[in-house]
Amino acid sequence: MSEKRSLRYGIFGAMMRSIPFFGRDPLVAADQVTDRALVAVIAILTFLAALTASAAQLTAATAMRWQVMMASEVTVQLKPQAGRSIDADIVRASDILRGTGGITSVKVLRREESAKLLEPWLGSASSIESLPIPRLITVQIDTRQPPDLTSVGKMLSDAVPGASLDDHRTWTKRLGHLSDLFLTASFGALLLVVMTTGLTIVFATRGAMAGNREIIEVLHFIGADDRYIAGQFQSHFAVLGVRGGLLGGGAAFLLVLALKLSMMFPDGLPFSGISEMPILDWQTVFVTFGVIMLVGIVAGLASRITVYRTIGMLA
Amino acid sequence: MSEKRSLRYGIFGAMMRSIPFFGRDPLVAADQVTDRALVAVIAILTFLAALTASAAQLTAATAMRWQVMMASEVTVQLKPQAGRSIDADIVRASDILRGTGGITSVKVLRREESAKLLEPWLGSASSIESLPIPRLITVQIDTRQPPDLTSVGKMLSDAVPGASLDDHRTWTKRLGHLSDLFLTASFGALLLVVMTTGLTIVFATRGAMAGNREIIEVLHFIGADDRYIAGQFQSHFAVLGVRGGLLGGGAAFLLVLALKLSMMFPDGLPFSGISEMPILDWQTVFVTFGVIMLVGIVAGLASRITVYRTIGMLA
Amino acid sequence: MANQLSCCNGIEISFDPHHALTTLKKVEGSLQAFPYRSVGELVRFENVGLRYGVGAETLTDVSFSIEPQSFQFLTGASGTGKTTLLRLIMQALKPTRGTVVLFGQDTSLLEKDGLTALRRRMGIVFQDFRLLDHLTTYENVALPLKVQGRDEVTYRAEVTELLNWVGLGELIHAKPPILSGGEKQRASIARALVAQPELLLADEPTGNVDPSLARRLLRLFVEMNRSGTAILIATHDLGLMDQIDGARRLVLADRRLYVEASDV
Amino acid sequence: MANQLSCCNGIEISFDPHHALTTLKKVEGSLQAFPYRSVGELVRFENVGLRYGVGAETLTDVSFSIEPQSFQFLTGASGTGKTTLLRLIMQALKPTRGTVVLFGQDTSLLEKDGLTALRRRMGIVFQDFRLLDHLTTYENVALPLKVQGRDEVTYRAEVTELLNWVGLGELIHAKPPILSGGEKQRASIARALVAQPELLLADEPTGNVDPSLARRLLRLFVEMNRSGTAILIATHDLGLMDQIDGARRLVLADRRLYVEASDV
Ligand SMILES: Nc1ncnc2c1ncn2[C@@H]1O[C@H](COP(=O)(O)OP(=O)(O)OP(=O)(O)O)[C@@H](O)[C@H]1O
Ligand SMILES: Nc1ncnc2c1ncn2[C@@H]1O[C@H](COP(=O)(O)OP(=O)(O)OP(=O)(O)O)[C@@H](O)[C@H]1O
Ligand SMILES: [Mg+2]
Ligand SMILES: [Mg+2]
Repeated sequence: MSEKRSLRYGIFGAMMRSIPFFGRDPLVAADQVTDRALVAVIAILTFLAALTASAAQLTAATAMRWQVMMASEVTVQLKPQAGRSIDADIVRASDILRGTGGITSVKVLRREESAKLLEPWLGSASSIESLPIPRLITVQIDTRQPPDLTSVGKMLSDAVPGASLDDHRTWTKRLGHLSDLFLTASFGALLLVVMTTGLTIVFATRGAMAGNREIIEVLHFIGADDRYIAGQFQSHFAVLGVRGGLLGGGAAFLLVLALKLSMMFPDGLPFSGISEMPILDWQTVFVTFGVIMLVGIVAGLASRITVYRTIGMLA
Repeated sequence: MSEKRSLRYGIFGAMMRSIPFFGRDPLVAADQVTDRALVAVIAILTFLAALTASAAQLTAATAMRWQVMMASEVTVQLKPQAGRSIDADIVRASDILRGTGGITSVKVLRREESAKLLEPWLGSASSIESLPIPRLITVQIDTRQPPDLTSVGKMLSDAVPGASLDDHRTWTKRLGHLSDLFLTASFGALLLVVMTTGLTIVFATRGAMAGNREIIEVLHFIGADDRYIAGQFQSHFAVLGVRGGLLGGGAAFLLVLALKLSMMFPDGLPFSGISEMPILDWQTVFVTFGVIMLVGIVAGLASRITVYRTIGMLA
Repeated sequence: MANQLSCCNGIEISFDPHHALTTLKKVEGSLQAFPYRSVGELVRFENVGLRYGVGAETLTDVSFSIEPQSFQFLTGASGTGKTTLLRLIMQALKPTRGTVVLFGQDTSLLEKDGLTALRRRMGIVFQDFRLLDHLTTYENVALPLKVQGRDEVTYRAEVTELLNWVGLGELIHAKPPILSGGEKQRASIARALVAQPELLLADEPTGNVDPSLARRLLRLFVEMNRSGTAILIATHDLGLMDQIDGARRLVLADRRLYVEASDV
Repeated sequence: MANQLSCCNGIEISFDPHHALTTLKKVEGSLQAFPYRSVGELVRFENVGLRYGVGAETLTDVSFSIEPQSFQFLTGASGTGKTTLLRLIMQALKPTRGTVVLFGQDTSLLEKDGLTALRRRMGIVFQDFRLLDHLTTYENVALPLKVQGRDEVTYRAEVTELLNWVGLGELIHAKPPILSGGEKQRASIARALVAQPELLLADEPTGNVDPSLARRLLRLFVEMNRSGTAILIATHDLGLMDQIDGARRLVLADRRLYVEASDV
């Protein structure tokens, strides 16, 4: 007893007291069971929230990469036309492209390269020799000042019959749709989970205050004011919320790192694009700790507001 | 008072009493706030669990459909060979196929049909006329007793140079991998959520019993046995769990229906395969209510076990 | 309130808690305990010692017994262990040494089911009442019968009558938090008596009521005693003890129990 | 226990709860209330009526006042409204009609902060003690000083001394659930006195202690009264009231308050 008591005096005691919930005697009976339940529930909720947010961030990042890749490259296809020299057409088309502003490089694929791309559908090289293979030109675009692709396409097909420009628009759109959908769903899930966290804190705080109703009453009669009593509860649940948030968020962070690491290996999971990202980038950290902070802030606010509203009701 | 009291007598009263938590006087003080919090938390957990399970089921079903589709159909491709009549080759190949056991139908695509499939790569029909288009034969396989595709492929390429058999194996594998991954993740999430539910119930039950410790003590002194006291708690939390489960699961069910409905429309989301499924099939119902039942069972067990263990400790 | 006072002014009320055994009559001045016959002791302590935690013993070498239908007071200064002794009898505590025999059974060998059976033969008035706050007075008092699985129709009238007798007739549907101190105390006495136990343990049962009401409650105990219940009342109230002729006094002092012979 | 008993046998203990004002001396037989001077009333009730819920009024037309440094008993049968009257003074209840003036302030106009300030001038002994179960006896008793923001070093010795006086010196670190009934009561008395309030409200403060300890506690009240505290004790105990000469008696009966002139 006396050793424990001595903690409260001296420099060490003062230090301890300056840390919330250390060396302070709580006037409020903390219910161990409920506290642990609260931390567990909030940890799991934060875990789910952080995973969702990370997945959303990864999806968004991947989708963006793809979109940038797609937007920075267009393909021009020249179909062999009866009665025309495809090689002349290629020269003409690439000249037009080189003369257009906003295009950084024009690369003509050799016949074999084009054939290679068609191989899955037309069979292996040996039999393809005789076919009038369509030829491809890949065009790098300056994404800062891109050319008007529609007019470029028109120009090309006017000048060279059989030339067509594929700007991957359909794919870009489709991908954009998908990632938007996923982002919306993730955001909804995140919102739901954070709301649940807030709700859980509100209920826990109210429950604790209802359970401590008589103590609050006695404290009032003894001459304690609302601020004093509120102080006994307020930080308690905020701290529990933050603790749960850190636990769950930390676990999620580690899991995300582990998953990313597993994708590094050749036998890994079939997500192209993701595996090219760094394992530990500031976005992952930012997203995870953003979620943890969000949970902490929601927990703090929920507990503070609830404490003041409930004290008013109990008095 | 007297009206409320009259509920307990007569046929109606007896009926009410036979339903758990209706017309029974609980000896245990139920904490409204905690109860509502518990229902809310479990509802949200079940909601997430049911959504996860539904997504997993949809994925699995879609993947299976695709796999079945892929496994039940193989494609034979005949590349035009210099100096050979492709039409004769087609007849020869289809004769071989028809003569093989385990093949239910052999369909030769007409030239235009084959060309149509190549259109995205080779351009529209007008320019394709002149090309020696590879021809396709689609082969339906009896999935109950499938032929040995490797030897069929060998036989074909031996008999008809330029013929090759594509059994979509790479795609099937890849798809299988992806859906397995997703199923594992979903199953993990489901497990986590159900565990959380159980944990929440355990904590809530223990909290309530700790809060009612004095009541339990008094009941013991008054001559109540453990069975009687346990009965006061046990079903209470099981019922709360089931209620939360029904709420959350029901919401998830409606959301899944709404999502599926939204995919019906042409502007809908780009999931081919899903949109072909019926809106309300027994699987969706089964999965959702499976999750609800799982939650209910976990809640019941968690509360029952906790009650008996805690009574032992309190006595 | 007027009603409650008036019911203490000596009006005859007949009260039938169980099988129409008891009729309370106005007994002025000299209440008398039922002279007991020895038909096997209800409680026997043999050299019982009790130590809370690690300190000195709170009770040392306590030996005594309670006969069926006997009437005794337990007294001693505050903190001498009256409540502790009662808790040893009601099996809320196990003795650190010595033997406690209850209804002929050695309690150290008792199983859980056996314990419940024994407890149903005792009625307890706690010093701090221990009513269940969320149940009405009626439900609180009826609780011992209810937990035995009895149907409400079989005991409703009895419970109501008993509540009337202790002056809580108007507060049947009130819950403990709104009862006055004395009202709570009376409800807890009614709860202890309602099942007509063989042994009644009452801890300071009149600390919160006025002297005339205390007399009235004492009369209830005497009537219960006449109808066959052994009574043990822990109290500080000398006036109360003087009202019963022929009651034994158990006195706790210096951790030991001194039994004064009953003056019958 | 022996220690607690011995401290009631008239040994002189000096107790300095706040500023070394009080020295308790052995006063045999005739304790005497401090003759009060009128320096503005602490409490004034004017035609106060109180109705709980929708029933009849529990208190009707209650008018009285409490002077500084006065000493009075409040008595009446169980359920007549003693606790209710105290709760009106301590602002746990608002009167249904009439005016309650506290320390010169009309309480119907009181803001929340003003209420806290008033409550710090009162000490309350609750009939059901209301100690905080998770704090030690010491912490419970020190609570009124702690919530006022005082540093523990300034009151530690005082609190310990007060606890010794009420016979809880050995139970400083014990928590209420393991205290006996009388020990809880004494702790709650110590808590009410520790901040040397101007007004002490005590509800049945000796219901759970033996007569000699009751006398000792009464002496404490008298000394507090001498050092400037007005005392209002609600009790059923006629013996207790007879021990103080010059104490006023407020009697509740039939919902009304009758003030007996003090016999000084
Ligand atoms: N659970 C416990 N742990 C430790 N000490 C205890 C416990 N319960 C009681 N005590 C101590 O044992 C002593 C006897 O307590 P008990 O309640 O039996 O006294 P009592 O005679 O009933 O007193 P009172 O008349 O004040 O009710 C007291 O000093 C008390 O502090
Ligand atoms: N909150 C409440 N609601 C309704 N009725 C109440 C409430 N509190 C007390 N009463 C009733 O008011 C009456 C007076 O109660 P009070 O506690 O003031 O009595 P008391 O004089 O202190 O009695 P005792 O001596 O038994 O403690 C009682 O009949 C009680 O049932
Ligand atoms: Mg006791
Ligand atoms: Mg009272």
